[in-house]
Amino acid sequence: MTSYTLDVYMPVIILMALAVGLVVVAVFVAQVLRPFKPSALKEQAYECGEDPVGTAWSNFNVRFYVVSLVFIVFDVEGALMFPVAAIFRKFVAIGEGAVLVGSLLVFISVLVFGIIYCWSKGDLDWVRSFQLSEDQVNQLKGIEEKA
Amino acid sequence: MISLSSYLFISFTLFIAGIAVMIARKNIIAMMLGIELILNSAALNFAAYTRFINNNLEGHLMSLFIIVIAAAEAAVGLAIVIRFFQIKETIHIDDAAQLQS
Amino acid sequence: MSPSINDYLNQFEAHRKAIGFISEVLGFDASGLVTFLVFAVASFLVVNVMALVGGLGTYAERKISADIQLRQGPNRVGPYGLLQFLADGVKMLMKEDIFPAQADRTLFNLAPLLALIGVFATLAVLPFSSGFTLTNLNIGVFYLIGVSSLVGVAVFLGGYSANSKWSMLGGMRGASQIISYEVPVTITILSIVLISGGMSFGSFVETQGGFPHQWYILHNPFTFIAFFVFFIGMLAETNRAPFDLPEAESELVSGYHTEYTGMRFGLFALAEYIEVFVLCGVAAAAFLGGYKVPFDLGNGVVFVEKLGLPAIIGKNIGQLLQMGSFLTKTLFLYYVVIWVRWTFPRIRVDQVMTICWKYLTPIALFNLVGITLWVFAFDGQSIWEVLSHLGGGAHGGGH
Amino acid sequence: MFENILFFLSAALCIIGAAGVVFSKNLMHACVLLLASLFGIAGLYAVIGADFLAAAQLVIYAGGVVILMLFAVMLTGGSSDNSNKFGIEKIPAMGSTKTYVIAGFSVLVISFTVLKLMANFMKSYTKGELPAFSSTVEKIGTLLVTDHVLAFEISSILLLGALVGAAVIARPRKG
Repeated sequence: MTSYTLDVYMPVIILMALAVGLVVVAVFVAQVLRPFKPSALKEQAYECGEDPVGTAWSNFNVRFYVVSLVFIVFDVEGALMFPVAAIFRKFVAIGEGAVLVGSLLVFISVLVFGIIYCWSKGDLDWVRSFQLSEDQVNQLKGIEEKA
Repeated sequence: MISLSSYLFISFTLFIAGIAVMIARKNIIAMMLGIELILNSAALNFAAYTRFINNNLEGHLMSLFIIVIAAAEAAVGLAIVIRFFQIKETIHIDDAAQLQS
Repeated sequence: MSPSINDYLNQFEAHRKAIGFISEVLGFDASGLVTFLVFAVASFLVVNVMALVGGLGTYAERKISADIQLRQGPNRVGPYGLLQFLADGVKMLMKEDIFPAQADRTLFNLAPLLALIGVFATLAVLPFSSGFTLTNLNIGVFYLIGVSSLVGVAVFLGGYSANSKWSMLGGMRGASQIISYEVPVTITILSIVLISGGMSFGSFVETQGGFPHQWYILHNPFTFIAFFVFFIGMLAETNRAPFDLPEAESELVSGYHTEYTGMRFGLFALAEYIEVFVLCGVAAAAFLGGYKVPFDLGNGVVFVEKLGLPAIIGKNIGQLLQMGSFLTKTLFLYYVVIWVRWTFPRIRVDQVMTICWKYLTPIALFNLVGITLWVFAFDGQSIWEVLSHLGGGAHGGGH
Repeated sequence: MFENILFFLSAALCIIGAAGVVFSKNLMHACVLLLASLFGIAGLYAVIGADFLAAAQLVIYAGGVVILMLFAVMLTGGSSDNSNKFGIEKIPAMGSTKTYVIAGFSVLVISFTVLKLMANFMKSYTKGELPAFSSTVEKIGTLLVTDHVLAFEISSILLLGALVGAAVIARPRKG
């Protein structure tokens, strides 16, 4: 286990500062160079030439949330498995690998249960297929026949 | 400058901020932001104590599990908020006054 | 491998002497200042090279697409149209900056900044060579995953803040696509961590060798699959075709940056191109041997012993060779990314989710289990070592 | 020197972000400010040598929880409305500056009194020379599979429960 100083984080801070600097400089230079003639028509949201209707900040389908839910569970489990994975080789080398294989496999299998559950319940389908009841099918058939 | 007390001060500030958010806001999601702040202040405390007192990393593990639990809490809590919104069409806390919809 | 570029320089006598001289002139211990300067100059260099790579990326993209579609491509500005990206940059600077009237101005300004911070911060751990790595963090690859997830937030905020329906749809799609594909990518990287026994890029590369059979892509059958899982996930995470649904021009106008004009749009594009390069670099370092050069030419011992060069020159020639090796692999992957974009048709949004959750993630999990068992059973040896042991064992048994 | 700079930047980001969450009216802005605060905390972890925790904070919060929050805000209409169904703006005594000032003072006074009282009972520790920073990844990994293996496995079951529960609750209903 090697020791280090906090200097190893210096490039991270410098690079973030460079990113901020680049944005500030680019926007500032652009402000000097570019024309500025705002008009109400320009500032409209683009809706293929039509006048925009309403706001875009409205409700969205809940499937976005379910996807991000599955994601966060996998994310957290990945974060927990990383340190265990990093020491795996060392434990194998001293002959204690079976313990780690066991705990990792249990961990992964619980994860697999989760994804199998979501799969079987259809949470992973982007387009959900709904099973229509018989009445609804008959109703639809009736509409078709009328037409 | 980097000492236990400065860490405890930051943790205290975060905790107070979280409490203030939870008291002052009436929006359920905003209250959950406050809960995240509170959990983070606790995790920061654990990490700071373990560094400045015995450095045996048990506190890091506690912080890690706090982060994990916070993620699980956020997932379930926000699912409840979304379900509540689907039923009541509002996420105001005062509208959550009934046990059953 | 040295922990950072500063430690690499510190092993040279000349560098230490320079620090001593500067300390004498300034009258205080200048080692901290020199460390800062080294890091600042190196970071600045890397950022500039990356901006150039991003610019040339747009040029290469057009030229290669033209090649594939039997067209000429840009050929007016500069020799072979090489300066086209500069012309584009100037054009973007001169364009009028339009704020949509109903937009959330704070977030509208913040979104490109977040994307750029997320992408630039990942450059800190990219291993260009064993010496020229800005910093070889212990948690390298985990840090990279964490920081690059800022791009997802930026895409979402960029879509949200414009308050336009096209942007909003693109932003939601983009964010959910980026986070979905993070799952197979993370699991694949986890399996590489299992083999290499460390989370830093240094340990990734140092445990591989210069020849293809020592690379992790050919380490065992599971890693061979894992590389393709990683590559597909990488395409989707950077919103490249065939996964460019967030910015699908035939469906969503231009996706999350529909309302962005001028320099802000340029910054988003720059972030995207650099991110492609960074992820290609990660793929090269994790699977294709990174900066390793065959015959151990990279450490420069050969040049010192055989050619009689001074140690400092021999070592730096080795570094240059390593950098060349890394850049060749990365740029080859970059070429493949562009090639894929102009070859495959775009897939539908439900297919994107199906591919991620029903194919890539189960395959990645299967790979993870397979690699765990492989490392456990064969003590981390590659398939070639195992085969040679088997052959040797059979031979020995015969006698 | 650099430690102090990193510490101050992180602490400032953290506290400003937290204050922003308190005072921001817009829910979207509050989420982004929370992200800033969590980034600051990651920096603070890095300052005390908890490198793995810092990265885990970035991965789980910046990548996961904040995106989840942003999605949830979007799914519930995007904006924060202050009035509830009954038309009451807010509980009258809850929002005034006076309340906060009094509450803040009382919290400070009480906490200082309590700390002062408890300081006698608490064992004082002698702060010696702190050990140098070393990679925490391997130690954490070893602890996770030796002393704390039960917590490690149970956390996976906790997450499975969270996934199943939240998916059941949030799943779109037919009709």
